[in-house]
Amino acid sequence: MSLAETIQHSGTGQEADFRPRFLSAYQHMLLARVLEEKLGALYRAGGRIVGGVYVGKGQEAFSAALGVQLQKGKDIYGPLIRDQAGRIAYGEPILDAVRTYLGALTGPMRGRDGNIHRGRPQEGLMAMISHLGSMLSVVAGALFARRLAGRLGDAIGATSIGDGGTSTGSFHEAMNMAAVEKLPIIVSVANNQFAYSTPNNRQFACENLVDRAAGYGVEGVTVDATDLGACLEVFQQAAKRARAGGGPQMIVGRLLRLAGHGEHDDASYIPDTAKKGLGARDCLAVAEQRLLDEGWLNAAEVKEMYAEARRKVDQAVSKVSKEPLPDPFKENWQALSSADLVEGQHEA
Amino acid sequence: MSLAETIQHSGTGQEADFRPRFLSAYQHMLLARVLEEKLGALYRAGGRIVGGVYVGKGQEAFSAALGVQLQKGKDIYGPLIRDQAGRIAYGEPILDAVRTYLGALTGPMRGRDGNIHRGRPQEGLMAMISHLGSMLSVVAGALFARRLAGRLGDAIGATSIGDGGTSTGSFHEAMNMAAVEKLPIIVSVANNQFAYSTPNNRQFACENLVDRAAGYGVEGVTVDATDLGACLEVFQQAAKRARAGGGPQMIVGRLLRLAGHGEHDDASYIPDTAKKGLGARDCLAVAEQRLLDEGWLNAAEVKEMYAEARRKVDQAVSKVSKEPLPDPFKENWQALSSADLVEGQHEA
Amino acid sequence: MSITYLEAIREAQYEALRHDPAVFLYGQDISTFGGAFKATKNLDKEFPGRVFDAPISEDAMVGMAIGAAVEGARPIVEMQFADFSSVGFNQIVNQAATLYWRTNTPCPITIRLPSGGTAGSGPFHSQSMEAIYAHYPGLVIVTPATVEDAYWMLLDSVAINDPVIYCEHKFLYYHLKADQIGDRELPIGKARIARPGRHATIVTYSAMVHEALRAAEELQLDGYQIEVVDLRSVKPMDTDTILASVARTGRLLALGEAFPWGGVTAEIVSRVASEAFHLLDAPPMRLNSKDTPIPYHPNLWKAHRPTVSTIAAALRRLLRY
Amino acid sequence: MSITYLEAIREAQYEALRHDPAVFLYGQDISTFGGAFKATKNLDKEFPGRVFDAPISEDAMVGMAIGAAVEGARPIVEMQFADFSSVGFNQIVNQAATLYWRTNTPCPITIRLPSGGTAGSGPFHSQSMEAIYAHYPGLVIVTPATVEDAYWMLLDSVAINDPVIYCEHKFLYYHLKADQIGDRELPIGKARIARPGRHATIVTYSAMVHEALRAAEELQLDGYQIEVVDLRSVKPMDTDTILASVARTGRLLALGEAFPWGGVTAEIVSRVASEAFHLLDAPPMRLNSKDTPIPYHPNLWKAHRPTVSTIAAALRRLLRY
Ligand SMILES: Cc1ncc(C[n+]2csc(CCOP(=O)(O)OP(=O)(O)O)c2C)c(N)n1
Ligand SMILES: Cc1ncc(C[n+]2csc(CCOP(=O)(O)OP(=O)(O)O)c2C)c(N)n1
Ligand SMILES: [Mg+2]
Ligand SMILES: [Mg+2]
Repeated sequence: MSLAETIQHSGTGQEADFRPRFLSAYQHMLLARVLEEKLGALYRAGGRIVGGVYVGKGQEAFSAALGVQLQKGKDIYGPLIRDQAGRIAYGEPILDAVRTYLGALTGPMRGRDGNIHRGRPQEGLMAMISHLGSMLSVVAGALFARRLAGRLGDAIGATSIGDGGTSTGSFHEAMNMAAVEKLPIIVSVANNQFAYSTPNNRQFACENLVDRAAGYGVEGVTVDATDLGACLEVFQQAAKRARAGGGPQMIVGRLLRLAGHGEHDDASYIPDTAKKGLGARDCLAVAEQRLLDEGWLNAAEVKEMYAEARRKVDQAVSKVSKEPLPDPFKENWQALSSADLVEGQHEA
Repeated sequence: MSLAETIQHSGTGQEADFRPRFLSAYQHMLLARVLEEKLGALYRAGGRIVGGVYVGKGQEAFSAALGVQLQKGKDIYGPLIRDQAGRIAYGEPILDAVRTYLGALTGPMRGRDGNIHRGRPQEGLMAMISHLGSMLSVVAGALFARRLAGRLGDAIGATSIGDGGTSTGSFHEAMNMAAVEKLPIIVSVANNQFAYSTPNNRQFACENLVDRAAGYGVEGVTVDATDLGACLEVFQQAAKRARAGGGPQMIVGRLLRLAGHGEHDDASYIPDTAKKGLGARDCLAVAEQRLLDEGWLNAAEVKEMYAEARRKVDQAVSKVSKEPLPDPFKENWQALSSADLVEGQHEA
Repeated sequence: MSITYLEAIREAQYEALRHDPAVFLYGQDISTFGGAFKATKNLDKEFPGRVFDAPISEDAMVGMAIGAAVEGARPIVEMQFADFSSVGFNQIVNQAATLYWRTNTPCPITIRLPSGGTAGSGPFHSQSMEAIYAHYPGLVIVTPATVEDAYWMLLDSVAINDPVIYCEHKFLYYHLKADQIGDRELPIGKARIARPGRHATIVTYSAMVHEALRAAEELQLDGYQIEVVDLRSVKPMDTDTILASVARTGRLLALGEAFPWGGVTAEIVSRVASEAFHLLDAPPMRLNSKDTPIPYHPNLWKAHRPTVSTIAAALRRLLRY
Repeated sequence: MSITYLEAIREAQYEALRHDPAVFLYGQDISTFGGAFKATKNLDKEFPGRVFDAPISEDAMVGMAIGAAVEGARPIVEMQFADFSSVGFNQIVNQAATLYWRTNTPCPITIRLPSGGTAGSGPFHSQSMEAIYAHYPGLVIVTPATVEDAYWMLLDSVAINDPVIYCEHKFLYYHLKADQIGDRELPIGKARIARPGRHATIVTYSAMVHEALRAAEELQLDGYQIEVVDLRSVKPMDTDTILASVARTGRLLALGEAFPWGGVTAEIVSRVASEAFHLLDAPPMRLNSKDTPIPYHPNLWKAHRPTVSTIAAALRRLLRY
């Protein structure tokens, strides 16, 4: 098996479909950014959003580049904290995000769970639990079952983890298991230099997290996650290898978290050195610049895209604002799907 | 940091102290082998030993070579399933083994725990719990505390794991933590090709478990674990590096388990190919041959060593056989050291 | 011809695999080797490609079973010992148990826990974890005490569209036998009157059912008729059957092998005290193991868990009242 | 000047670090950042080299603390949320809890669990795990309900030579205040009469103590005097104080925020029913959360846990009896 190689240069654009993929990924990134800015504003305004807001600012390129490789209804996706762009690229309607953040009864989580803890497992979109590292084995199991049933075809799975999440035993066990079973899965590792406030040097001691790929016996690639072109190329190749039976693909992205851990966090602990580093480039601005340089879009068109995204987001928010919230008296308080096995409560 | 290198050739014997180290290690191996054969016999005879017997046959060289690097009263050791030889080399009296296997009240575990689940933590010898992978963080924590208290000096810690144990999340978390803290610890990974009945190809997908060292950012070395000379050299160098502040040292030994998982297991699942492979050499026979070839011992001396070992073992067993067993009515049924916080039982 | 408790578990897995292509088995050493206790013996040959050896990764084992269930599979996961499910704990209580309630996605997985004490097994190969799992919403916890229940309740567990923790008692594996497996008698959720009586009720489950029956025999010599209720599943717990029995006898001893703080016996006693206070002619009693880890040496182990004699003594106290 | 429950936890850690060089802190984001809730704010500056950021490795965090304790250290481990201790579970219940009994080696570690529900926190940032840990031999489980207890019981926990699970309730962090920390009043293991009464006893702990007190206020308007017992530690549980209270009132409501199956309320009710049956003038009652994961949206969350009104309603049923 080939050892970890590094691709730093941007997508060449050789492939015929590079431009349209770049454009659509850019649109997903942009919509994610606008949506999360709105959610942040609602959070700061107070009242409407209870609990936290966790945004993927700076991570949109890495996330979207994976998302565009996945085909909803065919591939399985287990997004994590900072994957709003990937979710949109995969095909999750932004209404799912808004409804879950606002706790609307109409959303996939029906107010039972919130914010990033959402999904539609039966449609291939896993709903993360909070415990980091624990989604990888679930995505792997879904692929395993399909292969067993003979209906995997060339479908793949994908999931994300952060630099901090790689320290969990759960992630290790699942990565090793996926490798043993040679499952077609892309594992994107976003090294945004911090786990909440904890810097890399308190999280791991290897030079590059991609050094772990060889230890699992899987392909490993590093990419500049602020460069959409590079991300598109890396994930496209990884998807190709996975669909062709190449087994798990570990993609490590280098970037910086451009927001607080959550909107409650001013991230004052991030040193200027990190903010001035290469990873600190805003992937959205970088992608925008390239669009203009390549002449794929002009300033007016970009401006219109923002306006369009804002319209979509505002529509979604105002629509959801009118939707019903959960009502404890109408709620079906049953944790089991087998109604006959549900216990009454023994209070008297 | 240097990547994983491989040392296959046998110890050169250049070092002045090589011969005495080889000799003492050999004696530890031999005593371990004789002791475990006796324990196996007692088990098969029935009655005396309740529960299982787990032997290190084939692993004595790898285990003893680590043990002789450790200084009791100074270094910390967390042995595992197949470390009888290492325990003896470290300085655990064989009485501790016999008393624990027979459940004698006089042993370190006082009949409360048995067989390989023994130790004297306050003297630097950790008592393994069964859950694989969970001792590494404990040994690491002991070193961490000593360093914090400014009394670590050039002491080191050491612990063992098997090929199967490397799949546990617990092992991964502890390995990563030890690397982040750059603790002076030797982690010996005995790849004896099987985890109970499970072969390597169902356990991991990398070519060599030492490939994981780079992913943790630690030194990694592979050694032919059937070759005592090579093991002595590798562990001596690892101990030197660890004492000198080189951080965790991962040593992967290649061998074959020459016994059942436990004495209850005929290991019929081990294929002939494995039994004919290089790893299947009996490290004790190989060491013996070398002793004779080098003229360090003659056949008569070897014979006498066996006789001596048998005397020691028989003495220990007959001594322990006369010792008291635990008595439930005299037992102090308290799980807390704080007697004032122990609850009565609420049965009426 | 007779069949043991352990063989019944194997047979049930055979039937589950035969009847439903969605079923597969995942666990350490369960394929060629047939499992540490041989509960899956030959199943890999009888059902090629449906019985898989897992790495020593309990967290990933459970996680993968959950993902498989989302895709319509009905995996049976074997933990080599119940005690080791402690490292698969998070996936069980936070991923499997919450999946349906959070996402409306059924999670039909069965996790087999070889449970309970046997002589010489020590602190980490003897545990009974039913109370730990029963505390969490979203799980069904079954504790078969008979060969028939071992068989039928495992088949029922696989058929249930929710995560089931199947606690099989190692102490019963080999020496508990039945002539053959009769028809299914009760569904999961219903308790069984293992022995009818008039003077006192023992409510218990799993291996302790048999100790309770022996103690009942012993008290019969003194002219007492002790009713023994076998819970069969501790969650859901069949409160109605418990209350009906206490209504007959007026006296309750809740018996379990697990640790004394909390657990099944506390749930039994508090339900009866809350819901059938006036049916009690004497204070309800509990009998559990001692509040220490489970000892290795048989001398200690025998005294750590309830025995026929300690149960009989408790019954006498209860009857003397 | 006043001090919050959260500040008291910080102050206690300050004192522990100041008084005993063997104490150190280990947890995620607790150093420079001062912790997700700021419970260790500035302690890294006040005690350089004694407050460490941990990787996201709860199992290794606990294991390292155990090893450190073997070497004479007295570590305090902060779990970022109690819910995440599920992945450190094995080291807590099988390594820390068994160390003394197996090897005669004390294990003085304190594990801080930010526990309990707050609006909008959802299924994985709201859990109360005291019953899970209390089931295992070898652990002490404390559940402070007041600012003073938050302070003194944390200092006491660090001083105890056994593993202590310190359950601090996030709901009390900011808005529970005291003018200052008075003297230590009770040792761990003793319950406190939070409010004296004559007509019924509520036995509870942690944040529910305050809901119980409000419900007691409400019933005072109807002329009922409700006694509220704050357990302070759920293991050991101060049965004597509970029984003495029930002896005064003859009526018991066991109240807890955790899941309904098993848990602290079952242990309370079954101890009282077993040991003080004839002191009860009415069937003992329990009130817990609902048997589902803890919901995210406040509308659901408020109805999932016991509230002043559901507690008051339960008391009225109890008194009407
Ligand atoms: C097992 C576990 N421990 C602790 C936490 C609390 N927590 C939530 S996010 C986070 C930091 C994650 O950092 P990283 O994995 O790098 O992802 P990022 O936030 O940088 O995207 C922590 C510690 C958790 N969710 N799960
Ligand atoms: C977490 C955990 N799961 C399962 C077991 C049961 N078990 C005991 S030893 C063993 C095999 C260990 O294989 P390996 O690590 O290769 O060590 P070896 O026996 O070959 O020396 C297993 C599965 C365990 N002890 N711990
Ligand atoms: Mg990060
Ligand atoms: Mg092995």
